Amino acid sequence: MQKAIYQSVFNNKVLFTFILLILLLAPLFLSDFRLNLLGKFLAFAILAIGLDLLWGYTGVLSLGHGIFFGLGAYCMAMYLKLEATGGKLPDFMTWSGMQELPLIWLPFQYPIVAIILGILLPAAIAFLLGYLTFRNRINGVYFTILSQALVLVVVTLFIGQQNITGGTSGVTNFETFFGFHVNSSSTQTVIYLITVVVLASVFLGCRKLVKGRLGNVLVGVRDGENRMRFLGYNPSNYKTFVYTLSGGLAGLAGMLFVLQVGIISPTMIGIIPSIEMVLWVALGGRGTLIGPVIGAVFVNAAKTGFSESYPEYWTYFLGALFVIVVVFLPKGLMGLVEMIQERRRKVDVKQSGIKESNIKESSSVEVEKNYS
Amino acid sequence: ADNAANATDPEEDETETETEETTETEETSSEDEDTIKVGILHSLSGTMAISETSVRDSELLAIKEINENGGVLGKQLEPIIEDGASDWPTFAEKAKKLLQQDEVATIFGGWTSASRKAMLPVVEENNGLLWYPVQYEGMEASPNIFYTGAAPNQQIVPAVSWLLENRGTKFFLLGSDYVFPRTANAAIKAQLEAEGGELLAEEYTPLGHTDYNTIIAKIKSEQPEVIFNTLNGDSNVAFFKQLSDAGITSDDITVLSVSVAEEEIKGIGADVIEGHLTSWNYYQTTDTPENEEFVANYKAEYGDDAVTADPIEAGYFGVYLWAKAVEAAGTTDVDAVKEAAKGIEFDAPGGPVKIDGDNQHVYKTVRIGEVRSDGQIDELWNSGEPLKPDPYLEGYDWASELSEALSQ
Amino acid sequence: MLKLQELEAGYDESMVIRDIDLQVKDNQVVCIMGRNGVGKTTLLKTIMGILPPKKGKVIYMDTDITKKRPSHRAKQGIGYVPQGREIFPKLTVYENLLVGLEAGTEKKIKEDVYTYFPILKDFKKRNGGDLSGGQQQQLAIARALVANPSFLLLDEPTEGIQPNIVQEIQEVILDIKRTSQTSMILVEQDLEFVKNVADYIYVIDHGSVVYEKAVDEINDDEVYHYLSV
Amino acid sequence: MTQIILTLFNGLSLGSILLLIALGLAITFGLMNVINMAHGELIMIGAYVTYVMQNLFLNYAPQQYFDLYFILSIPIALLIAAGVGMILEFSLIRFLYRRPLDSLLATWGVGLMLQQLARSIFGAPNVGVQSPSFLNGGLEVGTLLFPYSRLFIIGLSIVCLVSIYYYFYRTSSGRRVRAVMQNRQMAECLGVSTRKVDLITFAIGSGFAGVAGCALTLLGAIGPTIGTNYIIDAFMVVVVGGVGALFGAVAGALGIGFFNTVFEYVTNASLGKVLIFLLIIAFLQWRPSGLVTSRSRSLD
Amino acid sequence: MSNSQVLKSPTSKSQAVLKSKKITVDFSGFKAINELDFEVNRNTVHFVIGPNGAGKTTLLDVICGNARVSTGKITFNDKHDLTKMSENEIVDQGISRKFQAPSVFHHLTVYENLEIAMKQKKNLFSIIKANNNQEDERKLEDMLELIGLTEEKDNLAGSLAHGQKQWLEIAMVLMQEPDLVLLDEPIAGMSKSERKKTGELITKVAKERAVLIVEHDMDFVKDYADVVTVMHEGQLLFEGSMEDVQKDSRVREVYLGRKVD
Ligand SMILES: Nc1ncnc2c1ncn2[C@@H]1O[C@H](COP(=O)(O)OP(=O)(O)OP(=O)(O)O)[C@@H](O)[C@H]1O
Ligand SMILES: Nc1ncnc2c1ncn2[C@@H]1O[C@H](COP(=O)(O)OP(=O)(O)OP(=O)(O)O)[C@@H](O)[C@H]1O
Ligand SMILES: NC(N)=O
Ligand SMILES: [Mg+2]
Ligand SMILES: [Mg+2]
Repeated sequence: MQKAIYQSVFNNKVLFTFILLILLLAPLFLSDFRLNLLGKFLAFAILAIGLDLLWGYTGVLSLGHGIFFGLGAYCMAMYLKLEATGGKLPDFMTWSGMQELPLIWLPFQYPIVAIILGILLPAAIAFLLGYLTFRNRINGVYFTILSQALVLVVVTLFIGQQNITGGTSGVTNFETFFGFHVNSSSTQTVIYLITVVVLASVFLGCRKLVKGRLGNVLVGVRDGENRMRFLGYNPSNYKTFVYTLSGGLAGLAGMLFVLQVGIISPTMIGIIPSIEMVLWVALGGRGTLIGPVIGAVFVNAAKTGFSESYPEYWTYFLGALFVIVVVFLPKGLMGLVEMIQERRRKVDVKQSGIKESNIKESSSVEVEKNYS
Repeated sequence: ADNAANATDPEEDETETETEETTETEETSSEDEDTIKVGILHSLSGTMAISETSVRDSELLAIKEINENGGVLGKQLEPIIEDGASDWPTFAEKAKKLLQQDEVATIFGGWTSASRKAMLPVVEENNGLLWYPVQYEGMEASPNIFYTGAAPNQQIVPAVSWLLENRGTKFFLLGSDYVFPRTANAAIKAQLEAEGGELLAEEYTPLGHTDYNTIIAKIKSEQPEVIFNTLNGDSNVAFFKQLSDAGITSDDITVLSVSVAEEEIKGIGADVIEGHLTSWNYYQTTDTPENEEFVANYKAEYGDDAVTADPIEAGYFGVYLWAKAVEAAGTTDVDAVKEAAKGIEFDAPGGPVKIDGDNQHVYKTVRIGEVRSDGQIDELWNSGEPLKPDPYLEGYDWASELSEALSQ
Repeated sequence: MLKLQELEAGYDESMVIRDIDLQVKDNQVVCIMGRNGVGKTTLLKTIMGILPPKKGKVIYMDTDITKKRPSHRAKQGIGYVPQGREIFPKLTVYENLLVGLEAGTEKKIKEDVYTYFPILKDFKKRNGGDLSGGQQQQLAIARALVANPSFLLLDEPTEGIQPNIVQEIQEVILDIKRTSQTSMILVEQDLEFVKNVADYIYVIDHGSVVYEKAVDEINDDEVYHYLSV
Repeated sequence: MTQIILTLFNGLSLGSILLLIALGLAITFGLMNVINMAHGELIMIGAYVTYVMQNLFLNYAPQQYFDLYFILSIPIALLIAAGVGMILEFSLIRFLYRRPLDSLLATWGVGLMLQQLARSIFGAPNVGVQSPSFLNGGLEVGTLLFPYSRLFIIGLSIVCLVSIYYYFYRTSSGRRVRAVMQNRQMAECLGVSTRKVDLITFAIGSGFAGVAGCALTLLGAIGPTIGTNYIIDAFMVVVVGGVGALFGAVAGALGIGFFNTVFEYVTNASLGKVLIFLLIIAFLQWRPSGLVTSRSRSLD
Repeated sequence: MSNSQVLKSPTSKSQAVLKSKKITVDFSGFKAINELDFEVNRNTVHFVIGPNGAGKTTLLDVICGNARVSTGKITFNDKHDLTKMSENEIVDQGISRKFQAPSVFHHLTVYENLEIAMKQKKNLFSIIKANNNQEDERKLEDMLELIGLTEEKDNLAGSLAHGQKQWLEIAMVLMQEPDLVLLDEPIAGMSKSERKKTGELITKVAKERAVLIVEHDMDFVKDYADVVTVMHEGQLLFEGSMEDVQKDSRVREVYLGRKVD
């Protein structure tokens, strides 16, 4: 309908291709360091897409995505570490008095296994937790807080089992990836490009998913879980599925993160980063898929920028950003775009003389009713 | 009309962020002839800020003093401050930024071993320099790091021996759950066995743990003579307050801490830790002319309430050691500076220090002290001379198994 | 008692009430009729102050209350029985009634409400949310009555109530009008009911008044004409 | 035997601390449905107030009155935290009543800023507060020693609990609060000034965070991040107890406190935390919406 | 309960699609439904009336799984015991309910609302693959036509007027092609003409299935009821045709009052 006018501008393949092209060409005009940062942000963006599926579309807010991210990251880190030590015991194990490689490290000698587990493991944990909670209709705030407690527990475990996990320090000091020197500029460029491609595929895949009937069912679950039951759906299955999927995506993001940052530690999977992840989605605009991508890049760029320019004051900026976005941009940056479009559209509508009563839009309706 | 997904792609915004990225890149440092950039990388936010901000302060003080005295190689030092935010990957990122983007001559930074381990591959990769100012667990000697805090043989090992001799043989090991306490305790256990001590129990609590009731109950039932305390940060406050509440004083059990210095005592409250012991290389009360001046300058800069402490001192003299090495090398080139740094000496506030060319640690004097009611620490014993750093504890038979395993 | 002047109101961009002029005299029951969705509830919300009007004035007892908050209006004696009951689900029936007292000067709950709706006395201690639909509706009416309002807004008060109690409610309305000199605006679908209690009726369509007359002069067919498309 | 009594006491003691922290949350979160992540920073404010009071007494009051500082700190911490709560409510929370998950994010941002503010004002390092002398030592019963500070906190949490209960369930002002929380618009239409109620309720919840902060100075570190150490546990207490149920919070606090102590005693502090979480998950399998649930018919 | 003979009209020979046996619903001591025996037959419009709080809504609740019985059994099509099933399983059996407050999905279009309601495999994997065939599209278009929302099909349901939402919701119930439709006060707040339209729709729908309606509007009941059950205090007070109901003195006393005749 009315949207058609703007679809040609905002929602077309040309633009998507254009952005993709810029990202693919970025290595030509960014310094190694900045490219590396951008790559990290794009890895975050993958996680943000998964989180948006869960929160924006399904109405489930997880404050525990750090651990899925972390699981993926640790899987990759374990492989990298074993590559670096040539299969020998990593240093932190020796300090902790280990004699030989613990069993759970063994599969990670093989990169393919590590990559597969990096997605499957977080997905499996998400599935388990999702199954146990959603099945019992533990919803809204309860789930959110549980997911947060889960972070606390997993982090405590990771720190406590330092003979296996490297404890607080995490795992770092890598050498090679598939035989290539992991920190060299060319390897990093390739990893960056892989990240871009993965992000694009994840985006397109998720988009296809939500454009189909599944997307509508998820919105239904979000806005009226009970109502969906009486339409014959079992909402807990859908929630568990999306939770699992987004857990897997978070793991994928974690792997790409480690490859580019060269370290994973519990600080990266704890409560604070988990909350920040949600902010990416909120700031970009939830329920839009593209918004969270923008949000992840924007928030992290802002964080980096602020903290480089104002190391003493950047937390003020970050805090203020949270507040401002939530209060003034409840629909995030995408909401802003929508508003601008709407305004332009209204002008057009007036010009083309469509009856105004036809364009009462969703904005007037209470969205949040079932969010909690 | 697929309003279901609201999928209007404003990829416009992404391009905006994109441009921001690029412009930032363009600001890349151009070699400035008049100054030498040095990086300062500590946690200014998050849980570690309680400790690290003071180290940053002392490093800035040293830089200021050096600049006032004409700088290094005739150039002024320009500190570039970054926040590690108590997050190790951030330490890695910021270290990379300082080295690649700002092209600093060296970095002074870190506190926790985790932050050091995060920066290590970055400084090695980029052939940078890092001056790390905190006592730690040893078992490391990176060619790109200078360790100005104590190695275990300059703090922990002598403390254990001293305790065995003076306070009793029954030990209770209490630490925060991370690499420093765990590794330190592994060494202590070996040492106790070798020197006739008795290990009653070994307990770890998560960083930030606040309730020590249960631990204290365990202490009461174990009845140790000595508690060797490797707790870090906030936990020390909770532990000492609750220990005192439980009616246990230094007369009953001696607690010796290796991560509690004057600054931490301010937060703990001297009344509850009075009489307990610490092991360090420096106290604010250390009686040297250099220290008198240092304390005075530090207070002049940061207020009369400010106290100095071992890591603060180590951060401070680290800057001087680097400056001397640069002067000696005549350049800030990393390899040249490293070469020149071998054997360099400096009269630090805590006594003379000297860089050990073998492992880039520092010769330091060990001092065991007792906390006074005003929160200052009285020295009970010192090693008499600066001890050679021995990060792998190679000089101790009982540690052979440990160090063998570590040298692979 | 109450005067609406050129009132316009709506939600965000959609205008629901357009240019309504309306008047309620002292001790008069005015009834508003109209098909679904024409804006009856919206009009009452605007009078109560829940919805800020975009234009026009609400004048109550000769003062302009257009900008006043709902709580202020309640304290001025306007009582409201909303469509959809709006019971406090986790307060007991008794507590629900006590909250009703907030607007008035009474300190205690009058016995008459229990006489009107005996079920409320039986279920005094039960949570409001556990009542059946009709019981909640009765509670909502009682809650508005305890404060002795001088002006009552009733939005489909008989919806979901069993027939014999609907008759009761007719009596109650007439009773209140008689004994407490209360004026009322009543939204109602049932013309019979309206004819029994109202003095004057307005029919609304597309947010505007399309028909108004004193009840004793109305012609059923005319009304039905406006009520069906 | 003594070991059992000691463990029980320690459990009770930990439980009372959790309760004291969770009480404020039970109001702002349980009752008002605002997920206030800055609650921890309100606790921090209470703690710093105590610190400032101590310093004022040290510098300006005669030595013999020094201990009074702590007694005075409690009401003052309550008032100041309540004041900050009011500012917070007025400037931010009131826009977010319908969006609990958004309130979480925004208040998290506020928390970040308050932490940094504390760093700017008091410096990043921890500050020390000396316990009043009458709370030093403990009550000796046979071989057992019950520290006065712990007993004091148990007492304080009971006092707070009772006053909160009385206020919300026995006064008309409390009833107004509950009405507003259940249906803001309707309460307004019945003559309740909801803005005032919101403001006051949030202030009360915040005030009790201040009291908790004051009490925490007896036990642990006072620094910018003091709140973050406790906040998750406090939320768990409210969740286990059942959102919106005061007595649930009591049961939740004591339960978590007790089991935590036992688990920690038989294993260690890290594993204890893990076990507690598993227990909570298991518990919620059995009671999905907390200990005390007030079922209400849900017509979609 | 002895009246149960009266209701069986000769056309629908004891084809009970739904049978409840001695069901009791207990709300912490209060029995909202008390040992109720109750049947609904195929192809009937079956009304349940009774005083406020009689347990009518609760009855619908237990049938569709929104509330649980403490004792008793409800069988559907003589096979399954509904009291053991989850809500969505009950829907799968062929029972759909319209709730009192219209609850359509505001953020989906009218068309999408119908689409997710449509009879189809509602498990995760079928939904991921779901695609409309021509048959489906025809059904959707027909339904839009029937409720008169063809024009609005691409508008968000949130922008519909109250009445239109009600209609949409009824349509969603019908899209599930259930054997038994449950309606709770479907015409509440509707004007006379709209009531008529709804009544006609219900009659049409009942040709292929049973419809169970709770309602207080006696005129409406009179016009469209095949069978009327009167409940009182959780039990069956009377069952029969509307005429019989109106004649019954107990019903008049507890429910209808003096006027209705
Ligand atoms: N919160 C809202 N946001 C947007 N539009 C609304 C809202 N509430 C009602 N509307 C719209 O306003 C119009 C008038 O609604 P209103 O509830 O006033 O009608 P009504 O005359 O009371 O109808 P009914 O007889 O069904 O109660 C309808 O088109 C409805 O869709
Ligand atoms: N959760 C509950 N707790 C306690 N009592 C309840 C609960 N739910 C319902 N009741 C009681 O059960 C009885 C039956 O309620 P129900 O809603 O079935 O009545 P109804 O016949 O639909 O009445 P109405 O015509 O008013 O809608 C009522 O007295 C109600 O108060
Ligand atoms: N090196 C330390 N104390 O972590
Ligand atoms: Mg209405
Ligand atoms: Mg009902």
